[in-house]
Amino acid sequence: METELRIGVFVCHCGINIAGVLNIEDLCRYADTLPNVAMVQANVFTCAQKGTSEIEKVVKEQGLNRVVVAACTPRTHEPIFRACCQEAGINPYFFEMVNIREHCSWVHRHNKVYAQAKARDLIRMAVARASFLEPIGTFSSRVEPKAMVIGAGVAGMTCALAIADQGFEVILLEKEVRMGGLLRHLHKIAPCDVTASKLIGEKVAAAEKDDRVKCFTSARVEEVTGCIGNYVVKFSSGQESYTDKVGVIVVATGGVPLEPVDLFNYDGKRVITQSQLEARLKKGDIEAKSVVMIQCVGARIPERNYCSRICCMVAIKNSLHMKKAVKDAKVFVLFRDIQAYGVENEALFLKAREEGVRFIRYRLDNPPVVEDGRVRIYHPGMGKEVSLPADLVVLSTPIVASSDSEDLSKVLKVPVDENKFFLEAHPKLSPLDFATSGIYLCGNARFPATVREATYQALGAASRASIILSHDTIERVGTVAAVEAELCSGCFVCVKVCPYKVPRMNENGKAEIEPMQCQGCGICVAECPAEAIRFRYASDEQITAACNALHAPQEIRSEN
Amino acid sequence: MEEILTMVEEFDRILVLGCGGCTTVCCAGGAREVETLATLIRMDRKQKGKPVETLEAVTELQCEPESVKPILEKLANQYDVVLSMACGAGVQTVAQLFPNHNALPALNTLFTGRAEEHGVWTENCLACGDCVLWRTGGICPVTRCAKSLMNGACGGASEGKCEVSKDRPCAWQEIYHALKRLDKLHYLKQEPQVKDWPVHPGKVVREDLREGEATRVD
Amino acid sequence: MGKGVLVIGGGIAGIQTCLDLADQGITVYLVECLPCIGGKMAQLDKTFPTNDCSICIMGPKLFEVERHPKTHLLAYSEVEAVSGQAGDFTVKVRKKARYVDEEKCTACGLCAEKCPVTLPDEFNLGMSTRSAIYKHFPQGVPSVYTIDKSACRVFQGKKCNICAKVCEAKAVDYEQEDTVFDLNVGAIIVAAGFDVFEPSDIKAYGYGTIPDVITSMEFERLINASGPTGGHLERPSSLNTKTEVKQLERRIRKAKARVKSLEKDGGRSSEEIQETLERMNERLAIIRAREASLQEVKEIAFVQCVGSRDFRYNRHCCSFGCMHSVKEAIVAIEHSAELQSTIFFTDMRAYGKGFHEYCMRGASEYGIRFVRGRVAEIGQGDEDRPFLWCEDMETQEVNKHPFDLVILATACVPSKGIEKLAKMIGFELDESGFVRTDSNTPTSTSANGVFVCGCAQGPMDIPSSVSMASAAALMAGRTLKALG
Amino acid sequence: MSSFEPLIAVFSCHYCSYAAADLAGSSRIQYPPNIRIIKVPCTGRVSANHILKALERGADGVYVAGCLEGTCHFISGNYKAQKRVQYVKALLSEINIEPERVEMHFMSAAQGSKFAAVAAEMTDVIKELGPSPLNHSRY
Repeated sequence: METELRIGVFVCHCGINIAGVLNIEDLCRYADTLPNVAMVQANVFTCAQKGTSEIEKVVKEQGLNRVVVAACTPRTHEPIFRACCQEAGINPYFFEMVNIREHCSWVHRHNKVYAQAKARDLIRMAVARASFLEPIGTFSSRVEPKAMVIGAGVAGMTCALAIADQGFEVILLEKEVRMGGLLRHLHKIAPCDVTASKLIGEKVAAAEKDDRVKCFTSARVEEVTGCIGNYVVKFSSGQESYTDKVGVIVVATGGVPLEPVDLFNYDGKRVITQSQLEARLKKGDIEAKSVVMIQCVGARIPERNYCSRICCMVAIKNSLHMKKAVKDAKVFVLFRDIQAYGVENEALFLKAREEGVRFIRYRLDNPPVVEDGRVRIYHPGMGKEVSLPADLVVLSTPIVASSDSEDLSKVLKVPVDENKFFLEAHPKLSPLDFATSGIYLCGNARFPATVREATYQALGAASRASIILSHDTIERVGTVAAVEAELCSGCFVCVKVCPYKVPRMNENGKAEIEPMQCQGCGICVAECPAEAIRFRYASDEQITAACNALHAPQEIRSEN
Repeated sequence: MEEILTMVEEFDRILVLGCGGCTTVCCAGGAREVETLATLIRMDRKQKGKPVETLEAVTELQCEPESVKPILEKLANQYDVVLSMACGAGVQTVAQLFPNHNALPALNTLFTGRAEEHGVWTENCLACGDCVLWRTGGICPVTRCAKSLMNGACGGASEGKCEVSKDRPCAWQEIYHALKRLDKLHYLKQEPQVKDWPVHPGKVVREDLREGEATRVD
Repeated sequence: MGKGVLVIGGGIAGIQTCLDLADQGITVYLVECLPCIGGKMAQLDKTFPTNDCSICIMGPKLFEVERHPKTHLLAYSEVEAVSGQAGDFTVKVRKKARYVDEEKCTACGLCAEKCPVTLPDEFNLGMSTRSAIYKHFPQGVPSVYTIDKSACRVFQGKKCNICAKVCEAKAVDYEQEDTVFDLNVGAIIVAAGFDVFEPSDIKAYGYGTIPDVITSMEFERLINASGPTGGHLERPSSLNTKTEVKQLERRIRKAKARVKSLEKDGGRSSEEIQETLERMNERLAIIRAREASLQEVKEIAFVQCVGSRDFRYNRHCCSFGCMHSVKEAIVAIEHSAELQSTIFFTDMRAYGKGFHEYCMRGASEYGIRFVRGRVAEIGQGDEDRPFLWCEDMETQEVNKHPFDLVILATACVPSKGIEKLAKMIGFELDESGFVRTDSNTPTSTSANGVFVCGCAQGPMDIPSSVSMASAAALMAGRTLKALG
Repeated sequence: MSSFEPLIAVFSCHYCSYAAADLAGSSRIQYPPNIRIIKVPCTGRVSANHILKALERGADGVYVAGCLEGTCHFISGNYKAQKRVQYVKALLSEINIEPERVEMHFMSAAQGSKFAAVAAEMTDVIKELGPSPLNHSRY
């Protein structure tokens, strides 16, 4: 199958990061003595353009079929060298990287002798492992040009309409009887004072009118199988249940305001929540002369250790509407930290103070006390307790994850964080993707967000989804496990042990692993009693070779 | 492990022979366990300064001579002893086929079990030869009742647990609930039945499958 | 849909929107005025709330922008004129000459070593020096060197050519000219980012006069491994002392050499050189004494809302200042355990995912002290260590706090090129100078077919910029489909 | 025997402990140079045989470094690894090799200092135990 093994070893100086501690020439001389090594080369910066083009040139000239690079961490630089091997014409997985920077020169600066011995061992183990590397191809599968959006609040609908606009069919599921989410109950939206119902009404109408968007209300997702490009989703809407194939899924299930049960003796009549105040403002039946709002009710406390981002702005908006609705009404806002970030929010915060809304700070360990008709609070400015007249007390409660977010996370096999909000792939650089490819998220389901943020997160998620839908096939790298039927004794161990429930028993009693679904962890490979599962990416032979090369027989360990 | 080490003490070339059938399914004698045992023996002997050479192989089904013969013939003179990781039947098949190599059992075959969960197997069938599961709602009193009573509970159970041990449910109470569920409670009212225990070692002959002409039955 | 999309600005927002478009099969032209892309995020050491090393998580994306078949990376270039309308814009782009052939340059760095010119390095905010031929930052993409025309001796008429001689790849080419060309695109995305507020306007804070008062960006460079001190945290005042010692030593060596050469050829009058030599030696002794007495940084102060939420400068809040300071306090304490950080703030704005918990951990595990109060004035106390006057709004006391280092969390102001772009392309700015958008269509500017994302639209943290970048990519793609 | 420098094999998972080793490197935390890291996609990939093989081929100690409980990228890989390490410890004591030579450790990608601490601690433990009985021939 393969002609004779010809391994190329490239040892990197990495400026002085490696060369400052390790003797590179000695490593090269040593590497040259190792079995199957056809060529050794050192260069100052292997990862720079000069280094990679050098590798390409040498691989072609010397006809190398394996490449070992001794430099820094593969976690960041492996893709670069894999691409370079590909361009040089060999399979990108005929490449093994050994870390002699973070794992050797940087951490053993003080005893160079042992660091040198360790580097030689690490290179020997990498060369041994490289001799058993196997080619890995990619395989592609068809992409179903259809998306599913779960949750039809402002985020879900914006996303669904955006994907439909890109020319793809969308299935839009809504748990409630009517679409619209939180906005249906709200009065006005800051800062541009659009009436909420008008805004959401337009979106609902557009969604219903657009024939590419199929809306299902009182719907629930029953089961999701398959993977990116072809998810098979079983869902029910009312009594009927459906099964459909979609390429991508967007989670926009939103969140709900916390019901502040027995906090500041909340009774829903005289002590209400912001959303109840909005409902009254919407109906216009409000005549309270003096209103006291309390921020961070049930938020930024050890049990709920997050700031819900938008309740300050909701309070400020409502305080302005209170001022307009009731002539010379007195409005107090008792806060811990006002989250009026950015340009618009700060401007609105300023406007509220100009309109005479009084902001008083309180500390978590000395909260205000709500009594009949008044609220007592220690005023830091005056250094003593004051009592504020309160016909109405409004509690700003945080947005919490909707109750069924955890069940949905089990069905979709995607994680939720400790506050039950969905956990994105990377908090900074991929905030709209899940770690599982092909599933995206936006809006309050990820974390509380203003309408503006929910809108651009929804458009962003639509963009991420369109990347997949705009191609009719999707490539997957073959770093997955595969069962060798003749060795398999059909014992179901792999079926039981796989955390993703991927292996299935096929009709002739042998286990089978669907390449598209396998995550490549190798748990089944190590558990299978018949050792019948091949794992080219980290095969038993490779690991055993590394173990065998742990200690070179002729080199006595204790020389120092 | 101690036992095995003493067993193979005097041999220098050991063939560790796994079986691809039941002992693989219950993770006792598959290719992985063969490798583990072989490594452990080598490590132990190396410690004692008496290095040993180990050979590792796995038969498809060690209780089937046709599957054992080719392997053992191929490795004919490379081993002095066979350390078999099959069930008792497998060990004896090897012993019969290759009398001049003794076949040593690496496993103590316990029971024909049922996998309750991955890694947990329980004894449910004693191969008593006279199955009563049809009238006990699928619960076998022979193995699940401590005293293997055939006709009802002994009465010593408390809160549904057998007097023998707290975490062992009383088989007959389970049988009662099962039959109630299947509303076959009348089975309990049948007159007591005597168990027709078979003679050991049992042997089954299927003339229709055997070689040679059929013996005439007139 | 033949036409592509123009993205102006190579920060994290520009990079994300460019990648999203390219992955959808749309051709993208990314224009960045600096020699390398990466923007402000590339200057950060770590990012909150995960403490990932900023350039490590950004590196792969930089590579992808350069390598993606659908992207045309136009670094060190500027947009000069824009005409046409949505679906059919003609954009005049000037690609400034690097005087280095991008194809040949292997970024080996030999030229920079040999270049005699040294001038302040903008990437390290002037705290370290670079040569006339330089690479913007080590991991920069495109990884090629650039000659700074204003500093290079060749362009001042002197005969130098050292870098051309030294360069093995023969990549240096002094005759290279700016190239100007037109691009025909269907949509434009403005991702011009923001600028850091210049705090020297606030006389009371003494920035510029007191060496140990620095901005948070400068602090990021100080603790960064590829920064001026290689990541070792040092007070700028001790940095200056050390550089002063080095310079003096170099001048003394030169003077000694001249004295020797003068004596050798006939002992002409070398007295006055002798005198300057003595004076320099005395000066050196004094500074050496001061250098010996420098101690490690023990106490750090973070002053929040410098130039933000302030009628005199910028009314708006910079959105990430609080979190930025908490992160820097944590990273500083990770560098040296016995360090104490104090943050002077008005509102602790930790509103994002995981932010509040991050601050709580900062307080409990890292012992960060939070003092609620606006810092009034910063002065220089004994041993010219900075001190600051502040009223603690919890206890109403006004007192003086001495520190080793004071870090100003400066405001986020619109980038200086945004007005020019706005006039050129014809989109409106809001009264704070950021790009005006409507909250229903958050990425659409007032000009049709022109979109915005990232801090060009308003101060925001990295996750919001990235999400908005994807949104802008979608809107641009939609314009192309409809009109392109 | 003070000059005895143990050789310790470490099975590190790509997402957590390998990243922790990188962080220990980038923060320049020094630790004894006795460990040799073998990278695996997940500690769940490490089987009992791999650990035994490492010991047989000259390692004086072996430890498997997986993700913190509940944060394994592959959900339960680290629990599987822990179970297998316990199994190997039981096997080792049956052929009277000190079970302390094999250990399971958990750390997150952000715990560079913990990676270094574990490396140092394991080196001391193995130094205490002396060379592995399998390697007597070498001393």
